[in-house]
Amino acid sequence: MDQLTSTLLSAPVLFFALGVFAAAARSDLSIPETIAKGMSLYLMAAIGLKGGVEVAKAGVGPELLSALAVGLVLSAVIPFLVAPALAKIGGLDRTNTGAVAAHYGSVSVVTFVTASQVYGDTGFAIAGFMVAVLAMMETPAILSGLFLARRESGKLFSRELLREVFFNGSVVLLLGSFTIGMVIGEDGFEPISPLFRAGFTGVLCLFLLDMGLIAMRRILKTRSLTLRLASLAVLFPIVNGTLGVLAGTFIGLDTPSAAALGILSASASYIAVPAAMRMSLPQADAGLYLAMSLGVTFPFNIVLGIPLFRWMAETARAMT
Amino acid sequence: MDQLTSTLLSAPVLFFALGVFAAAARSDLSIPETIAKGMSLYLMAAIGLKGGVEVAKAGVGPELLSALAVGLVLSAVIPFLVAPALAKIGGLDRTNTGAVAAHYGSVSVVTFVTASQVYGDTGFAIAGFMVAVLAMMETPAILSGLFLARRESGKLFSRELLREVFFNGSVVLLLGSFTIGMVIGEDGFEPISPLFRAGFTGVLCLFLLDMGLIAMRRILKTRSLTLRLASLAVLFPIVNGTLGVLAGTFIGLDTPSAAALGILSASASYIAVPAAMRMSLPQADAGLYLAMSLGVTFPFNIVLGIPLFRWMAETARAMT
Amino acid sequence: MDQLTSTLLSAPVLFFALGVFAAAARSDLSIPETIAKGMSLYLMAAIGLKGGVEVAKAGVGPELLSALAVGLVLSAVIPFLVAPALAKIGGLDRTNTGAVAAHYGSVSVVTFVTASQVYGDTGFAIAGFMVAVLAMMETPAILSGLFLARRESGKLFSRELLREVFFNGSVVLLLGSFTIGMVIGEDGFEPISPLFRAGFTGVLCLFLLDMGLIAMRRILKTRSLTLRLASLAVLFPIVNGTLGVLAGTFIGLDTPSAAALGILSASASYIAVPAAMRMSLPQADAGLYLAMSLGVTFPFNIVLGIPLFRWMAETARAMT
Amino acid sequence: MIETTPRERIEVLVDAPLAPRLAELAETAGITGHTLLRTESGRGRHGEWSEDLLSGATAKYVFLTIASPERADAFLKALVPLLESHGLVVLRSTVDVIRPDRF
Amino acid sequence: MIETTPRERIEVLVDAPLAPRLAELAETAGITGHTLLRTESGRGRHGEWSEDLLSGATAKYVFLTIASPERADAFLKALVPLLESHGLVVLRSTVDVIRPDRF
Amino acid sequence: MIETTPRERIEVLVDAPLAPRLAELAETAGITGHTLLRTESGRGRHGEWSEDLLSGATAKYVFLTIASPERADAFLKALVPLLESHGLVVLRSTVDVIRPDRF
Ligand SMILES: Nc1ncnc2c1ncn2[C@@H]1O[C@H](COP(=O)(O)O)[C@@H](O)[C@H]1O
Ligand SMILES: Nc1ncnc2c1ncn2[C@@H]1O[C@H](COP(=O)(O)O)[C@@H](O)[C@H]1O
Ligand SMILES: Nc1ncnc2c1ncn2[C@@H]1O[C@H](COP(=O)(O)O)[C@@H](O)[C@H]1O
Ligand code: NA
Ligand code: NA
Ligand code: NA
Repeated sequence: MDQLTSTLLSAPVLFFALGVFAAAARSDLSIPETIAKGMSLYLMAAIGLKGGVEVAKAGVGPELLSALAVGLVLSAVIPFLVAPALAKIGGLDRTNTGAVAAHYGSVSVVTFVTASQVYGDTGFAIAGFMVAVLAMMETPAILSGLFLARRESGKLFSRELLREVFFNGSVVLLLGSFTIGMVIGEDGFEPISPLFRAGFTGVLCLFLLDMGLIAMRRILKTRSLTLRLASLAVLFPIVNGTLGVLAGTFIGLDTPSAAALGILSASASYIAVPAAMRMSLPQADAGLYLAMSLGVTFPFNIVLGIPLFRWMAETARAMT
Repeated sequence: MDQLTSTLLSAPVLFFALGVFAAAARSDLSIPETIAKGMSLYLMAAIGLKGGVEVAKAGVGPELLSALAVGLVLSAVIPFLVAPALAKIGGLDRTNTGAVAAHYGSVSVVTFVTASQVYGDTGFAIAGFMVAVLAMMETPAILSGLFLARRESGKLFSRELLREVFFNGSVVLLLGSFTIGMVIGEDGFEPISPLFRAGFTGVLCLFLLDMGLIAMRRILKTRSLTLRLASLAVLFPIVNGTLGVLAGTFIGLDTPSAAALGILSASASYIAVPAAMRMSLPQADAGLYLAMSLGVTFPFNIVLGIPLFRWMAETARAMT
Repeated sequence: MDQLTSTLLSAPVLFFALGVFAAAARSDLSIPETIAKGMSLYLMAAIGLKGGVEVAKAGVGPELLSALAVGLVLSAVIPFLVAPALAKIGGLDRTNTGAVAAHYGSVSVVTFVTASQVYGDTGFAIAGFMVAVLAMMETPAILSGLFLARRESGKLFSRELLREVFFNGSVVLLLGSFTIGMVIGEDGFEPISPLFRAGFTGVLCLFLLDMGLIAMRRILKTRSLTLRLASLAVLFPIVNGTLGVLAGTFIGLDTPSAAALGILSASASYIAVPAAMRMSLPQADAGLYLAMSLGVTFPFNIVLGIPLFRWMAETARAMT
Repeated sequence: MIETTPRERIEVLVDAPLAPRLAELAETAGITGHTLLRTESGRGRHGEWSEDLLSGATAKYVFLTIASPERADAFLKALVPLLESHGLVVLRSTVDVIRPDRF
Repeated sequence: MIETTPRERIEVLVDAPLAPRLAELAETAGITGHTLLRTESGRGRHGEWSEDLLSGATAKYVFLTIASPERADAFLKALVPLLESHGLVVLRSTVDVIRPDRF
Repeated sequence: MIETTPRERIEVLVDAPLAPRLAELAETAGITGHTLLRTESGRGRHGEWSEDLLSGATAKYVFLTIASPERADAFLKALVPLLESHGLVVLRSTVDVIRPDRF
């Protein structure tokens, strides 16, 4: 449990806890929306660049391709796995089932970033190419979620929707800076590393402070989160994360990257997918899917999921 | 007077002067509100963390408790000291007297931050625990100010107000990051020190540029700042600051911390208190209290107060 | 052509290309306006400070004065050079001719900043005092443009306009931080150098990402940019830049500074001048001048102009 | 033509820190919905103000609510004591709405 | 007195991601101009929301358009199917405009 | 019922750099108060625009002022010459206000 303590007492997680505390105490502490948006763009650019630079240095073998393929499948399939539970146990109608399911198939960039920071600080380094897997898993789930919601009605996907899936802002920024990182390599990265490497953990702290505020406030003002749905929001990351770790171990990823695939599978989107759902399934309850993904699953992953999936990946490795 | 020159020619103070100049020349230079808010959150998190880390390193003796107690008393009592002058010399009615008095009992985070930077650059280091005193002094003055304004009317304090006093955003952020600093210590601070330590003075420069613009524009568009009130806004920091330095010396603080207690007592709030007054005393003239605290007292402290209270603390020390 | 490749593959230019690509693919990637404004203020403060510090170190000879004088003349005269082409070839009326011409006389801070970064990385260092020339060239063109637009109507310049010319935000910030840099020198700059020097290239990358998005979106939604006008927007920087390089070489500037004078002459304003034109020539078509300066000339200079004017300055030097 | 029903439109210019108080008063008057619009700056008898995120003290919002005439009356009555002390600007007009049962 | 002509003022409170859809519907109804106003937060039967740039999912705008009565009717008719699913608030009133040919 | 008095409500969509000019014209017409509302974006005959802080050139505000009919007339008259050159959208309607002496 040393891992758990070191996660819990790291600066990013403590700032997250501070945000949760402040919101629970109904403090008026808040970070302007635009600042939060700016920090999230920064974190994506930085993680993309660092991943690309690492790939430029280490090269990639065939494991990149298999990781991409498995990531794609996980993102597309997880919505179908969670949908029955949402409908039967959670009591959601078809529209809300599809909308929530899409969130769980997709990923949370910040959960990945926090994990890679916390792991990296203890010498458990995720491979650079996992950033490409992260980008790959962002949007396929949107299509699965819409299919679940609309499989009986007429037209499934509009042109704007497909653009959203392929050229979503997060996907473009992650893959774009990943590519830039590969092109410029370690040498070209050096002049920008003070901003993108040295400043990284500090910005992550401030961003997690905001996420703590937002997550807790979500919970406080939700009207539709039942106890059953909240339990599912804890169960899903455990099940999906286990699936991810096993898949990663099975295709031969190194241990930290298998843990990272667990984190990705366990995490739920709160940026790309909510916007797409608002556009494509406006009848779905935004308060509900944000409460589940941001209010419950996100904190669970930050606090418990990160050490859990590391432990799982190490155990799975030991057994193979 | 070497101290004065080195204060006046430091980058932060020069940026403040640039802001004042630009506003006086009616330049359209301006920093977006959200950026300024972001910088002020950053400065609070950074000063809190650094204070906490230092306490983790140096430990605290009984002087922390006495400093907290004296800070609490100064914040609560100063409003009662300045109120008679505001009413008799300034000619303010009871409501405005209470509102302005609350500002002078409370503190300005940026004045403290600038002082700790300017002092620190010349080896005159304020103790880390003074950040806790800073947080402690933020809000008691609000209650005193409201008591002054409403002592004859019925209900004094609402529930929201008490929440504002205890869980005000600045207080939570300062104490929260102070605590995080103590928990993580020097080692845990290392990965975030590029953002929070190396970037600090630069951000302070840009923030003071904005404060210069805001302070001067306040003065230019005020309608209610009389010469008498402006003189009080210079007199108050001198008197309150002297009080603070003497109290600090008396309870046995080290010289820089006694100077810092002077700075805190001399400074007037322009974040926590205005918002609370707008909510609790909406009839009070916001243009007036902002003109006094931001337009006059803040520049006075940045330019003259910082070297003055250092000199005072050194003199007081020499005499004991 | 090694220069060209090294420009094209530098991180800032690649981020610019990413922005252009994302906008062309109609991605929803976007950087909040306030963040972009904040970054542009940061870049101006940083370039000003660095220039001032360098002047403090190296001193300035008479070339500063001649560079300032030539810059002033170029900014004031270029509008008269481009106006006939805008009217005859571009088919613009007098108002739009004046408005567009003013943009070409003035300068783009970010083009200069990118050039100084790209040049500096390969040991081709622009002299610090060129920042003062940059500030000098910002606004005279506004007066020339207005003269062109209004020479027959009655009153030419209002009081607000003259204030805009002399105390424009960019001018004040550039000259102000240049002066602060000179006052504090290398020693005083040291505590703020992590923010203003180490962070510089990284911020430039993010800012150019945004500029790529903005430039391409401008092009996509313009209604008034004809092929002829677009061609002029490529021709003007070539002609004006050549003029600048020759003038710089003629007055005896060092080679990098002569190239920089070329960059300044070639670049077109997209901050100070559009705002002034909106105020003084509201009938002019904002979509047009922004499409030309931001959509065509800016990308041309970033990608081709920077290596071109370096090559030109080196050739001109070799021939003297 | 779409069928529409007249309802009252109440707009109140209010200091940001006081907006929650207005929402409470509206709720007491039986009005459950409102929307806050963002402002930039303004000028009046007490001078100028502009958005101010640092302290939030001088920022203002437009509090917009649509209600039946009875509820609008009740809300306005509740506002009267605050008019002078809180420097409110209160506007009332009539609009046509599509789903009148909501308001 | 300046000559003015009455026109219809349509205001629709709409989720940010859906605003482009409204612009298309307005254009189909022959209305070529509109303006989006920024909001801060609100409360209704489905709870509270506030501006949210991170996902943009819960932000809302006021879509304002001025049109002739016929075009306004056509636009409202096109909106009806979206009312329930998109949680729109739709307001209609009359304003006087100066250059009526524009609208 | 609260006593209210009708006043004129003038709304002008205006480019950000020109808003101070409008405030001056309003003041010349005897109107001392106004409020600027924030917009996000829009579309018209001259294409699209959106908030733009970098240059501020394409941002717009809604300039809102409440005035007596005479002052409103004087203000509109002063606006007429700017209508075409400044691309203004000007709306006028009637609202009921509570403290009529203010406006
Ligand atoms: N009576 C009302 N007046 C003004 N805005 C309203 C009103 N009712 C609802 N709204 C707005 O419409 C949004 C959605 O309403 P609802 O569908 O009732 O949750 C709310 O969050 C408010 O911003
Ligand atoms: N019918 C309309 N309703 C609302 N706003 C409009 C309308 N027409 C134009 N506008 C606004 O006025 C701006 C300028 O219009 P225009 O001069 O037609 O390009 C547009 O970009 C819109 O923001
Ligand atoms: N006639 C008016 N029209 C529109 N807004 C006004 C008017 N008068 C005052 N206001 C707004 O109300 C605020 C407070 O007004 P006052 O109490 O007169 O200073 C002003 O700063 C304006 O934003
Ligand atoms: Na997932
Ligand atoms: Na004080
Ligand atoms: Na130029």
